[in-house]
Amino acid sequence: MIAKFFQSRGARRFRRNRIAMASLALILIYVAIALAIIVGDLLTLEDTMDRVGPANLPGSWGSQTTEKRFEDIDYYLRQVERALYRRQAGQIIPRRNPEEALKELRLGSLQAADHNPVATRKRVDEAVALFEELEEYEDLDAEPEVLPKLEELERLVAAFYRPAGAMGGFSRWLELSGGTDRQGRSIAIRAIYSIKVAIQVGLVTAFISILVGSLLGAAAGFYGGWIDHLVIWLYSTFSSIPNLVLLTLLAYMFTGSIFDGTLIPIYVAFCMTFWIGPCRVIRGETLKLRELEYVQAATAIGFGKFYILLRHILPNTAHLMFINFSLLFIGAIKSEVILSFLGLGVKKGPSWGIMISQSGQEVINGFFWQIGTATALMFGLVLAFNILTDALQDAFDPKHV
Amino acid sequence: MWAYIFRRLVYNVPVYLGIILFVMAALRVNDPIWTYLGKHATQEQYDQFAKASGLDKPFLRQYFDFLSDVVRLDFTVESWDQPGIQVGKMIRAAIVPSLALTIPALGITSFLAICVGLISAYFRGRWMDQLLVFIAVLGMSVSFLVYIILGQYFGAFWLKQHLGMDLFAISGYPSGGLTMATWAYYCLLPILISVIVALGYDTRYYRAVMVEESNRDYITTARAKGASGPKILFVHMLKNAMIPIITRIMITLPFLITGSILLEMYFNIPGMGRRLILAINAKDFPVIQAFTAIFAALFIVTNILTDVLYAIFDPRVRLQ
Amino acid sequence: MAILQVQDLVKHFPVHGGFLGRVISKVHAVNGVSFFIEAGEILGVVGESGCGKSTLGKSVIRLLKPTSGSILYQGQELSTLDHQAMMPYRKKMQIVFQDPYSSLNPRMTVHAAIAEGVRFHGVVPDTEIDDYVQRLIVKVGLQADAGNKFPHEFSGGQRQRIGIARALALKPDFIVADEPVSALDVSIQAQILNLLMELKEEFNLTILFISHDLKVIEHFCDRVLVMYLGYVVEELPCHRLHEAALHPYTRALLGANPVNDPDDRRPLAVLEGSVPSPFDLPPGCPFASRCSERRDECTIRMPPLLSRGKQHRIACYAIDPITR
Amino acid sequence: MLMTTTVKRHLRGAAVALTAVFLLLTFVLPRAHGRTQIEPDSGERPLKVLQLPMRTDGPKSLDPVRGSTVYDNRAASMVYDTLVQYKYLIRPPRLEPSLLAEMPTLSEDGLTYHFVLKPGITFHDDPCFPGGKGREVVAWDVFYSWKRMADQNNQPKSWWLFDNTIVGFNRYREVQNAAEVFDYDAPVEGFKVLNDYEFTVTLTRPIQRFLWVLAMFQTAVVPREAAEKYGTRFGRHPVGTGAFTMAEDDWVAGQKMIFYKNPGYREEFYPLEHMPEDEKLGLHLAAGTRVPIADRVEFTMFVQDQPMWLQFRSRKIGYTQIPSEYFPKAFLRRRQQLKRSFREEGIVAHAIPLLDFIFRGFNMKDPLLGGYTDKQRWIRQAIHLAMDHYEFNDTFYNGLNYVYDGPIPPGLDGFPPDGLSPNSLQGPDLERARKLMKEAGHPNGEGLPVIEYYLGRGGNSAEQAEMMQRQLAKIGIELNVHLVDFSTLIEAVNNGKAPLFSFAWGSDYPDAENNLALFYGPNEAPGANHFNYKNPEYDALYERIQVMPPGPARTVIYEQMREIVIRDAPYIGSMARTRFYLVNPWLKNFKPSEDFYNWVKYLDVDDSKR
Amino acid sequence: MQKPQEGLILEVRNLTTSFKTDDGIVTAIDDVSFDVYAGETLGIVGESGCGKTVTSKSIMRLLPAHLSFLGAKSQILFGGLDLARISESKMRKIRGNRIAMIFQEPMTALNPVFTVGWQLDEALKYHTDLGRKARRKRSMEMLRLVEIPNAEQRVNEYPHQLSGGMRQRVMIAIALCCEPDILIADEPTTALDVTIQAQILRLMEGLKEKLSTAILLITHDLGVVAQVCDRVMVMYAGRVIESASVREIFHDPRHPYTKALLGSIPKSGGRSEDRRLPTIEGVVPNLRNLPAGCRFEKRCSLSDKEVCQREEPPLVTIDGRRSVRCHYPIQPHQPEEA
Repeated sequence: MIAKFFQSRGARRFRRNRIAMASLALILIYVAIALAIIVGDLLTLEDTMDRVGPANLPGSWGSQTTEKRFEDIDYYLRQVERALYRRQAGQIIPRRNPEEALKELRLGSLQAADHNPVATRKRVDEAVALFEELEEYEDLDAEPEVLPKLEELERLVAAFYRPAGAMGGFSRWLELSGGTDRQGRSIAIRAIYSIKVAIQVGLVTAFISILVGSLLGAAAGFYGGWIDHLVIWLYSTFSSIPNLVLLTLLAYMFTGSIFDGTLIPIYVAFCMTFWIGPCRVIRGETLKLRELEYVQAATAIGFGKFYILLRHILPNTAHLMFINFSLLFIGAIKSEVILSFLGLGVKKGPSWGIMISQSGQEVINGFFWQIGTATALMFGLVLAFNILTDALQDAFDPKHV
Repeated sequence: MWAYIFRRLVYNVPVYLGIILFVMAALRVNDPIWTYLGKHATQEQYDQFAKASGLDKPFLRQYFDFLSDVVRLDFTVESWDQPGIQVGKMIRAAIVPSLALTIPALGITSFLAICVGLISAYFRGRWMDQLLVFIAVLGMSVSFLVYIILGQYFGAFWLKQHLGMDLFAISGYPSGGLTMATWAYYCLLPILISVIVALGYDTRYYRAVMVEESNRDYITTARAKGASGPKILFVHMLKNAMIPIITRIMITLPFLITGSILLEMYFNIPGMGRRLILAINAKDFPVIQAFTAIFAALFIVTNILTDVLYAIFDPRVRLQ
Repeated sequence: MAILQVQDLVKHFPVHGGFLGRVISKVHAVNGVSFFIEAGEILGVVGESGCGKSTLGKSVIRLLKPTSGSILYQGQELSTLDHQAMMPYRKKMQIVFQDPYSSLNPRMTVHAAIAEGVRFHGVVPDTEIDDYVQRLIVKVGLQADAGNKFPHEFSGGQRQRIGIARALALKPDFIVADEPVSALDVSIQAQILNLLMELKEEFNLTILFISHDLKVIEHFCDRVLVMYLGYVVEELPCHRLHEAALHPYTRALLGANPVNDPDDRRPLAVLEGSVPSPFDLPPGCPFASRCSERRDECTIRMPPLLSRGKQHRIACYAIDPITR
Repeated sequence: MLMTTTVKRHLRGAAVALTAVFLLLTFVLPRAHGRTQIEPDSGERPLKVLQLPMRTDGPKSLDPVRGSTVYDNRAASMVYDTLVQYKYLIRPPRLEPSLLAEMPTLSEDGLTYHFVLKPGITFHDDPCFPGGKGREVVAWDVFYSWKRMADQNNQPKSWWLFDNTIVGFNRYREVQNAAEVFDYDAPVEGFKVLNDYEFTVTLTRPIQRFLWVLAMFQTAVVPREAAEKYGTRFGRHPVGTGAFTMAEDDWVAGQKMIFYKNPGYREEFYPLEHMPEDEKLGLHLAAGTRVPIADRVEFTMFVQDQPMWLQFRSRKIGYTQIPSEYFPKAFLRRRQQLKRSFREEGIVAHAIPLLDFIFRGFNMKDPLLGGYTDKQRWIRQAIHLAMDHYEFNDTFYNGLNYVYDGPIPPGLDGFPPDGLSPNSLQGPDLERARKLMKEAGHPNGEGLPVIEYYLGRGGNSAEQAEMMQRQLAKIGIELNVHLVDFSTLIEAVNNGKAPLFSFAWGSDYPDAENNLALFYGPNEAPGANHFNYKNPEYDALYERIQVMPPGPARTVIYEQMREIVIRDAPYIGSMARTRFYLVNPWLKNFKPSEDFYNWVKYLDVDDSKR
Repeated sequence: MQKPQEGLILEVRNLTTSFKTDDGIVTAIDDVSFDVYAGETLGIVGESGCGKTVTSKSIMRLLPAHLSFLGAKSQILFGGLDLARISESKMRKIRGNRIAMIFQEPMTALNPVFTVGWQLDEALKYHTDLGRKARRKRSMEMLRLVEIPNAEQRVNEYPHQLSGGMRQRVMIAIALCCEPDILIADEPTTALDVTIQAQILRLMEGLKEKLSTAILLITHDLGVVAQVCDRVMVMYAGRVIESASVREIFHDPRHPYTKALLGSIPKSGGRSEDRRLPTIEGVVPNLRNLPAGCRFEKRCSLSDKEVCQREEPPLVTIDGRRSVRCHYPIQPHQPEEA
């Protein structure tokens, strides 16, 4: 059926639309990344939770104040210090086996450059001395002699670390390309990992909603009678409750249940509202199709109603399913953001919604990296789907340009 | 005609019952009483409260009790979260702020979107149309929340901080009566943001409507009569497009009340949406239920109103 | 022997409305039509749009459930059969539709569309289906490779051939052809009419041929029923159409039909008056409002369809009773 | 079918009617809202108007017995007075008489308090009084107000304050609640009215917290006339003796509350006593000024931090608690000092350490994590040691929190020096944690199932949970996080469904006993002992301190109890928050406190600095 | 045979119209030329897709401007103007005024939300200086002219309240209200029942006489052509293949297609026994993929493989007044009158 579908005139018209094909390619890239994360361990949940550096580091090509640079250096330095010393009863005392601690020291793909505690301690002392010297200045941004000293300190501290592995340099660049969030986690990694969540949420909710919506819609339109009344009642009821309110209510229903921490509550909440769209459209289309002569011809041959529904009605609503699928996909991704803002979204791991709603507070501090990166990645996917939807509508449903 | 309206009302009764049934059931999935009672609560207090609020009764009993309240228009139940306030009063107080925000937003959006949709349909297939469609798609691809966050930052804070223009309030709502000036100061920014957000969707919708109309034979007839482009657009097409336009606006109308939840939350505007979300968060039962009842009624009234408006705008539609 | 005998067939469509959507009126699509078809005969049904001819055709093969009346097919009463009991007759009675675009499922190949029913009814053993379908495809004049194509790859005339093949695939005895050529251009129309004629001869079919085009009916059919607003007003053999037709409506139809001869320019017969609404038919003859020979009784009672010689029946008070 | 003109006219009529109904529903009905604002007649002095924030969607009720949240108290403190109050400028907090003429005196046996009211204190003018004129407060009003806490009809949330405290009060509560009508005139053995101004209260045993309780707004004095006239609406129509009044319509729920100066407020003056450091901010200058100073106080509620911050920066509100997200914007983090640009604007910062006990609790009845054997204890201790509170502190609290050992918050008796106990379990000490895990039989977490971790939704709790997951993963412990709303959290804790949960306890009064009660066996869930901790030794000590007066002897027992709890580790802790306030230059006399709320009356405005 | 009357009013020369489609440019009509004289009825006949409607819409310039274009050599000369080249605003003054048009589907061609009167009035408003009352009067006159009973009532009704025949009358009234020189009727009766068709045809005939308007009648129904046209132009696959007076076309067709087409219509009256119709086998060539030679070659029974496949025949004028596009036109039954 699908192979045949691709030979249809609509599909050919679609294939000729270059921007749409580019969008499709972009979507496939996103899907590939999501698959690579789900199946191939491209990124793990731990990667998104790892600290890669100081908090609120701007992205690769961002600039920052001297004060912030100093704070960042402070962070890097403290990590090394911590591997060498520990607090006990108010005292700072050297660790018993600092080699282990140095081996364990990681900041994302960075690791300690030197596992020799003696040499490291010596250099740490040197750095701390310079650090304390700089700390004396009240306003680092204002004093001109600060900069060379700070650069010197940065060099000293940078020497403590080296990127791990063959791809280390690239990994480090990628980690920092979008900056870091409040917890010092890589924004880029989190935003990329969020692709998985978005694709999962989008695919599952769109798929289930289409399935349920189409079946109900087709059954209602085709059989009529009490089935039709029931389906109409169901969707009138659900659509009369404001979407967001319904989502909130449903999300609340699930909190504390065994599904906590999974995406299932989100799937259910979305599907509860999303099936209405396709259901209405498919019902309308079915009402139209069932009067068509080929359906009557099938009746004349003697086929049962269910067979006709399955073989003659549903396949001919495929284009609407495609279009609705694409619409719902967008809807799911965008609703996830809102739900996350209300604290009801994804519970485990990052998502664009979580990133955007968290960034609301950073924006006011002039830190746009988190909102920017998350929005950019989300924008790419949603735009691609929007264009795809348009193209699908153009190709298959020329009436509704 | 009146028989028709009455019949529609009767038809909508099951829907109405369904909405209330669903919301009431959803609210009871998790036990709401502990929230209300707070950190020093005891089982004894719990039982006492359950009894006082009627939550210990069988669900169906609660359902019919509530329905009877609704039928008697009795919204004198007090809020749990704000003891001492009757839910009816609470809802009434939230209506004006909601409408001050949403009616202008709907008006401006619809007006702009219809104009842009007309222009786009008129230039269908040419660069102008493609540009407008592309902008609409771009605009639709960014999350509402991003608009709000950046809109508030740049529209209010940045303007004031860097250009010294105190045009818009950062958040809040005038405590006294609403005047033109206070309205503009407090509500205009959220309105603008919601217009920008909604414009993409509405433009595309109205464009599709207009394109569909522009393909109709009567347009060719009008051109064959010698009608000019604008005449066709604003006279022939627009009047025919009134049905989908009315549908769109009327469908939006009941949702106006709750539609701007995010804006109201972010801008601290005490409208219905914010009230409702706060109530949901606080599991403020009486308020959520009353909201649902009123909203559903409004929904049904607008549905019927839509049909009546159809009959006015489209001579082909007869109510029977 | 008559293969099909229809008695007093009535089909009303309810119209819902009023308080709580009860039935407020009915569309009187077919009002007590009786006729018969001999095996191997082509019976034409002619009439203007909305006269109920399509409803009649669909009711006869039970695509629609008749409101009342009897349909005797090879001695079997069909009007009361349920879905299962109807099954053997589905195979024997098929239909060809008017619209070559909506009559084929756009998602099914030609082969699949034809084979579907063959497999369902077990017309031939499963292993022979492919061959059987292929033979049919060639038989209706399509190219041999047509089976793997989709409907949109064909022109209107070709699609109509597919529709005919689908109907014939079940080896039916009886076919309702519901305006099979109305949507086609004249040159294609001739092709299809010829094809139908050939197939009729070859498969010994009986055809109920519905059309609004009197010329096509006259050319193609043996006998014709003239319908007006759900009633048969006249029935007569086609070869005597011009000289024997007596009913004012039949005459008007004949007169309004433009003749393909510029030398034969005559003022086209024009009917005055308006067509009554099928929602509330007035009592009496439905044509009375436009009839030039209307009499008082016409508006009171529908005239009965009375025989007027061999194979000729007519329902009109104005026709001289002596000649009946 | 023809549509006749009449039909059309009908249609139009119907549409108009329906539209009218719709508009009526939406526009006309809400007209009741909004009242004309009172402006003083005196045109001479400009009105002193204070705009202050409230970081919540607002209080729920101003009825003292119903309120339980900080915000309820804060708003109630505007309109009500308690018998005693905290001294405004003195730290650590000390009590002074408010409605009383002098501090109450205690009898020899330590059981009977003798109170004397200031004469001439009147309630706000209100229609509930004859002639609308507020009447004088008498001793009887105090008992009436307290009895309201026993009346279940009021849905009081604070009965625990008086539970088992006053002779005969518990019995009175039982009898009256069981009776048809709750009789406020029925006597309570421990309450004695001597005359209009003098009364005594007899306690069941010497209870140290009693005077602290009298400074809490749950015990504020309310007039019977108002409480009875307004019923449940009383919570929105407060009538008290406080420095400010509020009309019902001036409270837009979730939005705004406007208070007006109480013109009939008793003679009270800005305090003469102050701390030395107050002079730097000029807080001593207003000494002796008649309070309240402001004519009108407007509270704006903020649910989001961003708008509050922006409002503060636009100088629209007088002060703000600085949300942690904005801390780096205003503070040089490394020096914990306000940035120069802010200082130049005239903004002043205050740091207030809170009596906070932020912890993660174990359910001691849990078969895995609970229990009192060594192995069970080691697992808990290992978890404790693996947690890096400093990273939490750095990330979420800008390093401003106080990480300490034990359940007693800093600043109270029993707090260990430097916050470090000899048995400290402060992490991160992965070495020790791993060793303990090994000894407990779960090297590297082997054999331990996933731990279900419950915490309240909101704020950055999701992020905090992620950090905790990451930290515990280092010793091989896996958490399954349940972010739930408060009701579900309480329910899960009370049913013992949550083996590990996050909680915070803010002290109700500045005494460690309040916190130590959390581990008292008889208080087990659904009581305040959410841990279901039960240790006979501990319980015995607790019962002892309840009747002990403050002093070194009691402090020693506090320390003993602290160490018992640290050893048994029914919780992972602890942190106390420090709250930073930024004050705009136009707000004068502001010295924030988190322990008491009735300081608004001391505030002044300098409009020239707006 | 009727002689073409004096007074050439429309001259179409080399009209070529192409469309931009997804599959590239498709030329729908190719090099179409014809004349229209005052007071005559010119029929354009052909099967669906042959370019009849495109021809009429090209003359009216009603095709979407951004999707279609006329060939460089195309000329539509009307009243001293070349309609192919004048501005849109000038064209607007001609449309509905001097050239008017009626369409196949009277239901959809009328604007459903305006009254009949309004729609009549609109045309008058654009093209006349009449005042409101005068326009109203004129509207009523027009409705009466097209024999609409109860014009006073009908004028306030909406299209859906009228029957199909009535709607087409209204369309005609709108088209004729400015007394155009040419009325283009694009399949005006196809959607109507025969009895109604007869009414409309008779009406048009009568009006032509009364108003001496030239009619360009586009139809696929040869019966209609035979009954009302003076001259006929036969089109096939975007080309004019034959053009002659109506009698010549019916009695003496020269192009094999014309002849075959006439033959394939079931004859009224005398019916042959075997009931087989002469047919044209095959299908119309796709406009996207036209053969190099004669477009009818594949279906032609007389075609010469060589010449006909190789080159397309030119439109040749015979006898000075009729023309045919065929390499091997059918020889006349009777010798021409010298």
